This record gives sequence, structure tokens and C-alpha cells, in this order.
Amino acid sequence: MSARVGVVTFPGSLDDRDAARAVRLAGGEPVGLWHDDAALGRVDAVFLPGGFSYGDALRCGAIARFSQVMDTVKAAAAQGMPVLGVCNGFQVLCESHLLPGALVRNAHLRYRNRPARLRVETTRTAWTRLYEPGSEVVFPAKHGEGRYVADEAVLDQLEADGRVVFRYLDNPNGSMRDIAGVTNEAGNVVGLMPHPEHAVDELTGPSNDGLGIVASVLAHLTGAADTSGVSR
Amino acid sequence: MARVVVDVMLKSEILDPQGEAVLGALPRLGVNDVSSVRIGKRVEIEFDENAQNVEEQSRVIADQLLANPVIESFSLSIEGA
Amino acid sequence: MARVVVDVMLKSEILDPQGEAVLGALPRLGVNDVSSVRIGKRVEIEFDENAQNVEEQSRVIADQLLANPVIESFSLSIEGA
Amino acid sequence: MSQLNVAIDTVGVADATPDEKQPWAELGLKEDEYQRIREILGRRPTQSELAMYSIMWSEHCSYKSSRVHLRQFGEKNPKTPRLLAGIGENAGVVAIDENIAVTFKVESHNHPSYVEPKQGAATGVGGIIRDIIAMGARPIAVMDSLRFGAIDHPDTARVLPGVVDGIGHYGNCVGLPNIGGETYFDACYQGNPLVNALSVGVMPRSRLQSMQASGVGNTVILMGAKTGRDGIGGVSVLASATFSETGEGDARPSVQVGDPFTEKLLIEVCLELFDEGLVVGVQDLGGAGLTCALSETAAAGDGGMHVDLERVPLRAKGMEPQDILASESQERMLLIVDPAKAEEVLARSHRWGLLATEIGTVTDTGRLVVDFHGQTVVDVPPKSLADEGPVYHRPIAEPNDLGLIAVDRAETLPRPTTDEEIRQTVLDMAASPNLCDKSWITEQYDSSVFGNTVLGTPHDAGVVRLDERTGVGIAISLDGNGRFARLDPYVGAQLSLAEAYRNVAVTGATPIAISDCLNFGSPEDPHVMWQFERAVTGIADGAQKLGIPVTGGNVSFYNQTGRDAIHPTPVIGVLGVIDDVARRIPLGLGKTGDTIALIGT
Ligand SMILES: Nc1ncnc2c1ncn2[C@@H]1O[C@H](COP(=O)(O)OP(=O)(O)O)[C@@H](O)[C@H]1O
Repeated sequence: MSARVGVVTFPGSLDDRDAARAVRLAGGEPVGLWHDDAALGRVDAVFLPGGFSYGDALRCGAIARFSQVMDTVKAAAAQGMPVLGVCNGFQVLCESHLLPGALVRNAHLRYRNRPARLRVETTRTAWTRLYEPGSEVVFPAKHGEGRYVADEAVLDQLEADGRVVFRYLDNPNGSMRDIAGVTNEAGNVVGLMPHPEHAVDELTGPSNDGLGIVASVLAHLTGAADTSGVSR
Repeated sequence: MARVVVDVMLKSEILDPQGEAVLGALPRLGVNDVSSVRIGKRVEIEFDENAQNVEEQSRVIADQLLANPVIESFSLSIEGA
Repeated sequence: MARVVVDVMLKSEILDPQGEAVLGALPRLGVNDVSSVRIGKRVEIEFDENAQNVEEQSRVIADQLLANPVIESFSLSIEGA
Repeated sequence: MSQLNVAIDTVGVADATPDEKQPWAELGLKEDEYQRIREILGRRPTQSELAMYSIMWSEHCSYKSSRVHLRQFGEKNPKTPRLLAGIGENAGVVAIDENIAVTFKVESHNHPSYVEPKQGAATGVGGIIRDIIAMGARPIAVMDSLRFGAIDHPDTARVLPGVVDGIGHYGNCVGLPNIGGETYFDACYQGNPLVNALSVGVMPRSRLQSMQASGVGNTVILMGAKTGRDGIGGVSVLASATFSETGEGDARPSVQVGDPFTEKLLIEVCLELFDEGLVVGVQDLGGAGLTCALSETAAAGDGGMHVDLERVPLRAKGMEPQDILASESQERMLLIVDPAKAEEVLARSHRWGLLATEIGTVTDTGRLVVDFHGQTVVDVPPKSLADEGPVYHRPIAEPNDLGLIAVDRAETLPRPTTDEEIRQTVLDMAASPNLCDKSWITEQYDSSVFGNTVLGTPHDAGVVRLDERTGVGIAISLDGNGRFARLDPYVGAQLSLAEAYRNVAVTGATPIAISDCLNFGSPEDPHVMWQFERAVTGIADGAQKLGIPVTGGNVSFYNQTGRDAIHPTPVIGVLGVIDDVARRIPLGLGKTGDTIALIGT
């Protein structure tokens, strides 16, 4: 039986269908989760997709943090359940304090849509274990508020702990230290701005490099060849 | 040194989707007795020590750059001179 | 009816590209003696007539929703009760 | 009960005060039109009725100057079994295969985008998306065709970034990929920029919706945003005529602000309701707000309608009935629902956090009756508003300068001869704003949301996959050329049609349908009317020759400042079908050693 990956739909989520497709193409079983439901319905991992949850009017992810589903996701993450946040999902994870730092307006002040070249900085997370360390991937980056910021001390700590997961090779938004994605201490919660779910098929995306994200979590969940430092 | 604060708000009859979204989220925080939320910009401008015509210049900045007169109005306050 | 204003500003150590952009545009308006521009949010909250604990509730709203403590700070003012 | 203005103008009051002076001229009605309204009603109209007639009989809603010419499309359109809904519907619908259909349409939001570029353009995108929803389809992509004044004019620096920001903001937030468009600069558009937006949607053929308010006893539901004073500028003369205004100066803004988040909810809720078979009829609220939606659904249905206007959720205090009827607040839809299912409709929209309110019922009276706090303010035959507006045969005259333009031929221009001159010409062309790279604009648009965009910018046409299993997809291109149309509107319009047709064909798709947006100056100028007639004839003849129908479109007149009209600018969208998107042909050169051939004339 393939692993069940929950994909959350908030009002205003846009990439939920794409996230479900990526899960399916990588061999998992996508399960729709509704923002107002507290129950996670026996899922093995959670994918928070991109979009503009609740309109994202005030600050991206600020309102989604208070949804029913996020209470449950927080508790499950603390128990080690793999959680991925992409774009708005990453913003929600930061606003919910599941990940450090914040995502603010791009330094050039515009929404920008470009394929982003990224370096996989660590494979010691539930969502990156099948990548080659240091390898290069291309995911579309498209956002107006994706500049990663945090205190210098926090950034130093992230670097020291090896918790920077993806780094931009051509920083598109002014993120501090070119950070595109980070993980929590346990390595089960990962957030990134660029969209792996839009890089699953060369017909519709710049690459199929994104399949490795879901493939990694599936491998993590089945415990195959546990070379990662991530505990379940 | 003069510090000028320009508050820019949407005109009262213009839809404020940001404010509406926040209003809609308040019950999730347990707040149920708010009737309206409006969100605008607060701009803090610091002039050099010996700047002249601070008020006049601020008005020009607010009018031409900070506020969009079609949908927004602004108010000025000068905090020290 | 109480009206509360919450001002939310980026912390001073956080780069404010919007403020920088305005600062950079000022010389075109003929304004040359501004040393800094910071842009934040102004949130006007109106409570119902008989709302209780307005200050306390406003603080909760500001602290948990309106400002992100990682990057922002806020100040509150209550305009009538 | 909220405070009621004692001076409210009811049908009873109108009966009793036949000689009351009414500001029909200020509302844009002609003397004979006003007299016709009095004849239809057998009395003077109330303020609310006058507002409704002035809106529905405006150029924008009644197509009074263009209607006689647009008939050509219907007359000349080739017959095709693919056409499931054509001109007259919110958007044309064409069959892709036995199971799925697509609907697409291009519409203008020119003047609002000049007044307030960001919101004007944003609400233009929002409006066309609602047309697509109203047909029963899920919107799957947008495109935009833009015209600005000179690139180095200071006002272009105000208009262009705002327009791009508005289109991007709305499309990105509502979650639709932008798959292409055009951007041109010409001094003739300085005071009249063009913002034409196209949207396309897909549906199972069985989900096609109608705008009919049929079934006596059915419930009328208003869904979406609250109603505010947005865009009631013109109608405000009614209020100022009867009582003096006290409020702030900004009380009657003519600008509407869009909220793409609410629009996204409208899409999801409407599709859920259609899929569950909970809706009898549906109509979007566009430029003419409730006035248009109520009169069109009632006129298309089989009876009448009764509405209790005070039930409409309001955003502003003290709105008069005519304000509510005229409001152009965005992100609203009107639904006709079986009363037994009304509760479920309300529950489903509340689940998404969307407002939905029962405001009326379908009746068999043949009248559209609107009450406000129990007093009747409107009692009219709905067809007189929706279908029986004035029709003009405007005078037509060939522009005097046509001969002059004709002799100023390209052949007479100096040619580059030396290497240096040729080099300079190439550089000049590359630097021309009309030819240079547009990625500054297009990278502000999401192009990949939904994961079905197979080709977007910078390709000749956008290609979108409709079905992952079969690989079937569509290609769309949007093209116009005002300079060609200025030289010869008949041939110029056909050139744009041919360009869009070719752009679709070169991706590997087979063109099947046309939508058009006709941007012109004032119809009261016989020269403009001549250009219009020639362009329409050109498109209709071209469509006939190519064997594909015109399925819908939009007319935008009065794009003119003083006596100077824009170039006649028909913008043409062509839609094609491709059996397997994996076989699409992208732009660009192939591999080293491939043969390059030039075909055609
Ligand atoms: N406003 C716009 N919105 C979306 N796409 C645009 C816009 N303007 C230009 N494009 C896209 O940029 C590409 C190049 O446009 P253009 O220079 O007009 O080339 P062409 O002459 O081949 O149409 C095309 O793919 C076109 O669809």
C-alpha cells in the first residue's frame, strides 16, 4: 500500500491539485484535507501547497496559522510526521513557528516568475533524502513575498546545524544568504519557496526534478535504506 | 531633525479586501465584537536636521508619491522640528 | 464605540525595500533633504458599542495576527471608549 | 428597520407626480428614449427605474450602435456542430470532443484602466473570469492584449506598471496561468489605453449553464461580495436631485476595487453547485450590476421576478434603492435555485466562507418587481430593459484622409543599403518597444499554476492541456494591429484574424473558433462608424472563408480624446484544438543541420 500524503486546501489555495498530482506521479496516494477539519484522516505526511490562503491580504500565511488543520499539523509535526510547505505553505510554516524566520516582500518589490536553479544543501531531511548532496535542481519560483529573512544569530545556527535545505544559485528575491528552503531541527518539516510540484513533467515544467521530493518522503515513510539522520 | 508621519488610507467607500480578510479571521482568535477593520499604510519620513519647508515638502511627497488620490486619502503629522 | 489604531512597522534592522524605493524617488520630486523613509501598516479597528476589554483584545489581535514578531513591532492607541 | 428616506420614489409616488422633472439627460438618455420609457410604463419612471433604463440602454449594455453590424456574424458564421452556445450568451461554447467543451471570450476594460490602472485592469480580468464561470466552466487560463501611448510619455509611466500589476495581481491570486498576450505602444492610445483580457474555461458538456430565471417559485440568490457604492457615479445625479448630500467628498467613487480571493471562492463554490445540479440558472454581475443580472435572467426566463432589495447585504451605509441596483461592486453572482435546494446552496457557500443571500423569487407576472422595505420601487417588463433597447443606424462616412494615407506607401521609404545602415536598422528594430523582449511584463504573471500549461510566453500561442489521460488540449492566440486597421479596417481586421489563426496553427492545433474585442472611437463620428462597419465585415467574411465561427466578443466605443480617436483596433482571439499536447510544436529553431524553409507568399 502506498503512503498517504495529505494535501491541505485553504480557501485561496491554488496549487493543491498540482501538489496532489505530484504525489500521484511519484507513487503516493494524495488525500485532500480541508482547512476547517481538525482530523488528518490517517495520512502519513502533509503537503501545504502554494496559493493565497484566506487572500493573504495582511501578511502571507498569517491567517492560515489559525486554521483548525494547522493545530493538528503542529501536533503531528511534533510527533515526527513529515510536513512540507511550498511557497504559501512555507509562509504558513514560518508564521506557525514550525520553521524559523519569515518571508517578506521581494527586494525588487515585484512578483517574479522564473525557473530557479537550486542547490540541494542537505539530504538529511524527510523530503530530500533521495537527492545527491550538492546536486542542482530547477524548480519554478513565482512569488511576490519570498525573501527569506531571520536574525543573523538564527541564520548562523541554521548554517551550523545544516538546516538550510535549498540555496538559490541566482537569488531571485534578495533572500538572506540565498536561502530558498529550510528545515526544523528534526528534519521532518521542510519549507521552500520554489515549486517542486510544478517540476514533475518536462511537458509542463522546466524539469522533472521535483519528483524527488515526494519520492524522498515515500522512501522515508517506508523506512527504505535509512541513510538519513531523520528519526520517524 | 523633523520626523513626519503620513497615514494613507483607502477612502471610506472603497472596498478594503485586506481589512475584510482580517475581520473575517478575528473569530478564530476568539474576538467577536469588532465591527470593522481598515488597513492602510503608515509612512515615516525623516528629514535632515536643517531641512526647510518640511510640511510643504511632505505634502508634495504624500500627494504625488505615497497616496493614489483616486482611491486613497492621507493625513500628515509632524512629530518634531 | 471604541476605535483602536495599531501601527505595525518593520524592525529597524530589517531592510525595507519599499521605503528605499520611495527615498530613491524623492529627488525626482525635487525633495533632497530626506534621510530615511520607512513604510509600515496602519490598522484601524472599530469595536462594537458595548465591547469589553478593548485594549486587551486589541493587544491579542496585534500581537498574534497583525504583527509578526520575527520582523515587525507594533504600537497601539485607543481613540475613544 | 434601517432608517428609510421618506422621500423614497415609489411606483405610487411616480403615479401621483407625473410632472416631476427627471434628470434623464444627465443619465445619458435621449429625449425620445425617455418618452419611450414613459410609454412602456404608462407613467413616469421611478428613480430606480430611470437608473435601470439608463444603464441597460447605454451603449455598453445595449450595443445600440453596433448591433445592426454585428448581425453579420450570425448571418455569415459557418455552421458547425461544435458550436454549443454562440453570440448572445455570456461567452461562446465549443465542443472539443464527445465529453468536453471549452468557452472563451475577450473583453475590454479600457477606460477604467486609464482612471485607475491597477484596479481597472484587475477588475477587467475579474469580469471576464465571471463570464466563463457563468457558462458552467472552470476558468483555466487568461491572456491580455494591451495598448499604451508613447513609451517615454510620463503618463505611460503611470498607466503601464499599474495595468501590469493589476492583471498580474488578479490572475496570480485567483490562480489562473497567463498564457500569452500582446503589448504595443503608439501615441494614439495616450489618453485611451486598451486593456483587453481573455479567459478560457473547460467543462463537461453536460454542465453547460443557462442564464434563465425559469420555474415559478424558484429562489433568487445573490452570492459573493457585499454591495457598496462602487461605480455608481452616473446614477448619483438621482440622489443629488432630491436631497442634498452631507457625507464626505469621497462618498461616490466611480472606481471599483477587485478582490481576487473572493473570486476564487466564487469559482470553487459555483462549480461545486453546478456539479451537484443545485442551480437552475446563473448570471454574473458585471458592469451593470444587479440591474443587468436581474433584468437579463428575468427576460431570458419564462415569467417575472420579485426582489426584496433590502435583503442585499450592503457594505456602505445609507444606500438608496437605485444605488443598490446600479452598484458595480465586483465578485458577485446571481443564482436561480429550486427552493428545496436553497438551504444546501447557502450551506455550501458558507462552508467556503462566501456570503449568499436569498433576495427574491421567480414569478409568473411577466414583470420585474423590486420592493425596498415593502415599498415597490420598480415594476417593469424585464424584456424592455434587456432586449428592447434602442437600435441606431448611425451614419457612416469614409474618412477624408484615406486617400492621403494610401499614397504614403511603405515602398517610398528610404531603404538601408550599406552594411552600416542595415546594421543600424536591425538595432533600431530590436530596440523598438513594440518588438523588444516583453519578459519584464510576462514574468510578473504566473504561467504554470494548474500544471497544464504546455506552451506560454514567448511562444506564438498558449497551449493548455485539458485532459491528462488523453492529452487533448487547446491553443489560443490573441492578436490585433491598429496600424494596419487604420490603413484599411477591412483588410486590417482580416490580417489580425489571419495572424491569430496562424499562431494557433503553427503550434500543431486546428483552429475552431473566434472571439473578438472591437476597440474604436466614438460611434457618433461617421468616420469611426465606417471603420467599425468595415472591420466587422472583414472579420465576418474572414471567419466564413476560414470556416470557423465568431462565438462572441465585446465592443468598446468612445476610445477617444476630443476629436482624436484611437486607431481602429479589432483584437482577435482564435482557439484551436490539439489531440495530443505532447505533439505541440514550440517556437524556435531545431537542431543543427535541420532544413529551414519559408512557406506561403
Ligand atoms: N501583455 C502580455 N501578456 C502576456 N503575454 C504577453 C504580453 N505581451 C507579450 N506577451 C507574450 O510575449 C511573447 C512575445 O510577444 P510579441 O513581442 O508580441 O511577439 P509576437 O510578435 O510573436 O506576438 C508572446 O508569447 C506573447 O504572447
